[in-house]
Amino acid sequence: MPDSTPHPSPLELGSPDKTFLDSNELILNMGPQHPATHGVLRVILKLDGEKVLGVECVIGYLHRGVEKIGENRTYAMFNPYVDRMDYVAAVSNGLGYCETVEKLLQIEAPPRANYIRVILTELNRLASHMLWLGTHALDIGAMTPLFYTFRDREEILKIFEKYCGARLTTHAFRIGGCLYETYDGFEHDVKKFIDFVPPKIDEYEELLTSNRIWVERTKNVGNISAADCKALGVTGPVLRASGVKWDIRKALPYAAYPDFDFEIPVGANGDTYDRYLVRMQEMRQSLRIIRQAVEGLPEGPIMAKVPKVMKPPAGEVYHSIEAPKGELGYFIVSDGSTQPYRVRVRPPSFVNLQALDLMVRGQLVADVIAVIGTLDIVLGEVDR
Amino acid sequence: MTPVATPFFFYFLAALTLLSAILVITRKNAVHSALALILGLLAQAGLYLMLYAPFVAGVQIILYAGGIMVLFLFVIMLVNLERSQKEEQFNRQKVAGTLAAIALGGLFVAVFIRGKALFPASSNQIAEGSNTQQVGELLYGQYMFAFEIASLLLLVAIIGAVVMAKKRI
Amino acid sequence: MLDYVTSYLSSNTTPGQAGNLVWALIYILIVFGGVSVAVMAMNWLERKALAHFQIRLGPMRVGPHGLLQPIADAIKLLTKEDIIPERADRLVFWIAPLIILCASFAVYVVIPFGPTHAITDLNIGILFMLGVSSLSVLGVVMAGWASNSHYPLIGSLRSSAQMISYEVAMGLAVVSAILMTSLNPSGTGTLSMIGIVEAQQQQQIWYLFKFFPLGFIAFAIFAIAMVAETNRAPFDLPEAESELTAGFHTEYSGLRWSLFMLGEYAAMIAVSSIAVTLWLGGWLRPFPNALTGATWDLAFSLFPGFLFLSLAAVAWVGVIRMPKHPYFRIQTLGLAGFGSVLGLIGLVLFVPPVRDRIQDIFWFTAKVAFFMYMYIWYRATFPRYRFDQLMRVGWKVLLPISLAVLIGTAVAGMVL
Amino acid sequence: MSEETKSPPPGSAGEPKPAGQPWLSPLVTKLKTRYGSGVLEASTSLGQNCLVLDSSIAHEILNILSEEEEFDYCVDITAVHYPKREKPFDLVWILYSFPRNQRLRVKTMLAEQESFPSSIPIWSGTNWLEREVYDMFGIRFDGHPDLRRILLPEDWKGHPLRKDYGIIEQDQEWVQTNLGIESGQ
Repeated sequence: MPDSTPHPSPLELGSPDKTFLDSNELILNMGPQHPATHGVLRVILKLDGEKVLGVECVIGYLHRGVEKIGENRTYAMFNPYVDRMDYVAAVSNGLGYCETVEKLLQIEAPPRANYIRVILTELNRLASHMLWLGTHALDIGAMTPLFYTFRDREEILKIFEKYCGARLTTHAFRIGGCLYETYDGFEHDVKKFIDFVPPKIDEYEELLTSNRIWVERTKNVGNISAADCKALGVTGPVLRASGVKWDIRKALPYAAYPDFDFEIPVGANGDTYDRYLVRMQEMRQSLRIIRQAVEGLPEGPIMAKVPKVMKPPAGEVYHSIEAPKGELGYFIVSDGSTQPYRVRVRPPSFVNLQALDLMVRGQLVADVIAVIGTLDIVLGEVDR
Repeated sequence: MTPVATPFFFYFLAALTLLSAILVITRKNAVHSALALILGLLAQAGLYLMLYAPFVAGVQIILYAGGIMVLFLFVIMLVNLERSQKEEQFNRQKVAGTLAAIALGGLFVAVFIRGKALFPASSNQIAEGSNTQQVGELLYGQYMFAFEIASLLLLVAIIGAVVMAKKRI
Repeated sequence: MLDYVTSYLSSNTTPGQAGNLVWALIYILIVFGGVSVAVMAMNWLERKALAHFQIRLGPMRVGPHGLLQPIADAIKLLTKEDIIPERADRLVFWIAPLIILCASFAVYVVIPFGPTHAITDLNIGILFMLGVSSLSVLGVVMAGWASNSHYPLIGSLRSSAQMISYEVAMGLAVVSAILMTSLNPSGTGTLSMIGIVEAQQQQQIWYLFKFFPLGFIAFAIFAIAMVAETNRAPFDLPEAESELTAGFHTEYSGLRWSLFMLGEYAAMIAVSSIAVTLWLGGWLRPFPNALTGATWDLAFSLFPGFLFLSLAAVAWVGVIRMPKHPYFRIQTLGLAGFGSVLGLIGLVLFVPPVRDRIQDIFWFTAKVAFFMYMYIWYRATFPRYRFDQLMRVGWKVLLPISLAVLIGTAVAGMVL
Repeated sequence: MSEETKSPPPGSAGEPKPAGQPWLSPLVTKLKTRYGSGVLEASTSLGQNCLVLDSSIAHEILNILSEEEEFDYCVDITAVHYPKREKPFDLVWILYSFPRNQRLRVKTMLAEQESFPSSIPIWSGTNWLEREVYDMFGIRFDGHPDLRRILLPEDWKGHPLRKDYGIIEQDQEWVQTNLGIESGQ
């Protein structure tokens, strides 16, 4: 990529023996306990006054060895573990894992299961984006949207709870389809929800979209070009805000997505404001998908024929889905036994977080907060 | 308004001024020195008030205690304190300095004793309540030219400071 | 001695001007006590109002509708362990909150709650206020430095830069209001706080509307600058909790932290008082020109009493709506007691001597309360400015406009 | 549960042989004509294309894939450990091409202690991915500017995703010195 910025070299973090009046440099440690790092992210900032000369992320505080666990559990046993990675979008994690194993087993989930999967995944995307919006706005100082988004996210979690009994780490899907049939009134609940949400999204936008301070805080902050995005492997709304119309749901469709009509919102400048707009549009598109899915929900079985003991033939497969944060991929190597020989998770947050350094160089401390927020990372997924 | 306990307040403020002035030069920690200086300036503002010059007192607080000293503190706080603590407090000229100070003090005392006739105590009582107006009239009337010249000088100084401090303009 | 005390009542000036020490002391106690209570009330009100902006309930547990929450908070803060960081400069760490507290409370010496309801009336009143309130920058800088930690240091650098910058625009806006006082029949202006309000009375116009829109612009500049001056949202960068945890008072806890809070809220009330005095006619009742005559005067003087009665009615409605369950008995009794006290105050306010003496204070407080509500509203609505944007607004927007307004006011004063 | 309890993997080299068909495409032909036997295998299984390359030319081919074949997005880098094999590590790149909308898996085999040139000059986003591979498997990347552990503490001993690292194994010493507790394992 000749037109992309070369990745900046790592910081030389010596202890500053001079005061910053002499050297103009100040090392500021942000986290792992800090209100705006969205978990246990530690960011070491090298500052010139308030200007950022470079950042270094220290991660791994939440490392649980998910991949190692995967090698030591059967395929079905590992399924609940993936929910614990991106815990605000647990349904997406589960979908990705189940589809990957299904691919390995060469089975396909029945259409009804696929529709239910799409409904729940898109609801989860909404929940994830709402959480992102609330915390991002709070980071920039707007307190109120947080409570509005939590109010509306609650409705989604209620649907999850009614469907599978859990609100956050749902474990909603099983390899081969869904374990649970929809409860009575599921369609009614979902329809009610998709009628209820659009005015609420308008409400968030009213508070933020044309708010002068919001615009000033987000426009031209944390810019990243499309070329840089591709070179760094940044995906999801961040990539789309840079103007690349790429969404795995369209590019390499999975589940029941080919059946639905929706658009991929893209931005132009790749700044924080565009990412905000893209995610807001994505929320509306998700509602569109949910409406189509719930109206066209087919009858039929919800579980494919899956062997009692899952022994996929030896081989390997990579499959990825469009998680709310970007491309969530699973690479599974099977040796023909009941346990995967190797499970690799390609976490979107981990790869996206890498772009932080590039995005904040030359900007101010306050922008670091805005950019961490706009990258929408979940440390459970970064560290796994 | 009848003044209350005037001698007490005068001696109190005067002592405070002197004490803080001494603290300014004896503290090793530069920040403490600056704080002592602020205390001294505030005490001085109190003295101005006692002289029925509230405007001068107010300006003293706003400009010196509030404005200039904050900038002072700013600079001092960013200087490496550990190094300055290790440095010697007084250099070799301290004997000469003390002598000069004593001489100056002697001069003041001599003037005070000998020249009592020159400075009659509280001879001109300024009408209370119009002090600010009088200051204004003097500044913008009689001393207009000098006042404007001084402002011009300050303006030049500000521009000069900006030019010198900024790396690129 | 008794004569000394009673002689003041007929003097019709502030105790400071009358030189009456006893009454001055009483006034000081009343004002400082009142401000402290107002700060506590503001604390409760802010949490409550902010909660309702954000579809929450806010404090509900301590007392009916959390009315006793500030007291519980105060007890918690007073009994909390007092931590001084190991490598902090203990002396400076100690003094910093005191300076902020003193600076924001000293301002109240000259605030006129009524023509005679001020501790004293200084010849340089407004200058004194600006001067003393600017001293709180010192406290901020000292707190940040003494903590010997990066976040407080950056926070204090930010906030002192911010306070100094906005003082300039604020001062110029104030000057343009003072310029208007010189249009009095007497021909000379005044810096005295009481004098400024009286000038508005004589000119029969609040300076907000004088030379419209000049007065209004100056007021708007002041209203923006005062939010920045008190480090409140959307200019709360020094305390930007998402970046600098708590800014200059990150390392403070317990009592000393509560002194910072007390100072901050007292300063908010103080600057609002300046705005009210300079532009909103201080203690003057609304519509002094449109609704004149003895009947209207009487009607407006009854207003405070009615307000308190209606507040009492709200409290009593709450009592009636309380669930009839033994668990809620204490809550219900508390609310009923509160309502009764409010009602009693309302009734007392109808007594003619009280009514005449209190209505100035009432209108002044009501106007200040409006500003305090605006503070809460800003906090609920606006995101936070970034530091460079904040400086840009201060120096490149507010300062030129306020200069232009100042010149405009001078020209208008000469021509009109 | 360590690898002893696992059923022995089929295949003589200890590698599960994927049941894939040969993958025929202009790209493979081009690479095969240019590098001959360096392209060990080009297969497609479960609808996914895979290239197995010799480690000596793999870096060069990655370069070609990026520059000439428009694989402009390196999705992931990971490794698989086959302890019984002669060259025990599979280094896997998952590539994607935006213009072609095509995914490609590139594999190469590395011996113990063998290092591999870093792909950062090709895709700058591989920085952390390579660090993670180093952290988990101990595979070194030449020319990586900052090859440190990323998820585990810097002075941790062992590479946990190797098959000889048991699921409950821990760096007891590290836990004791840094956390001050006996590890509960």
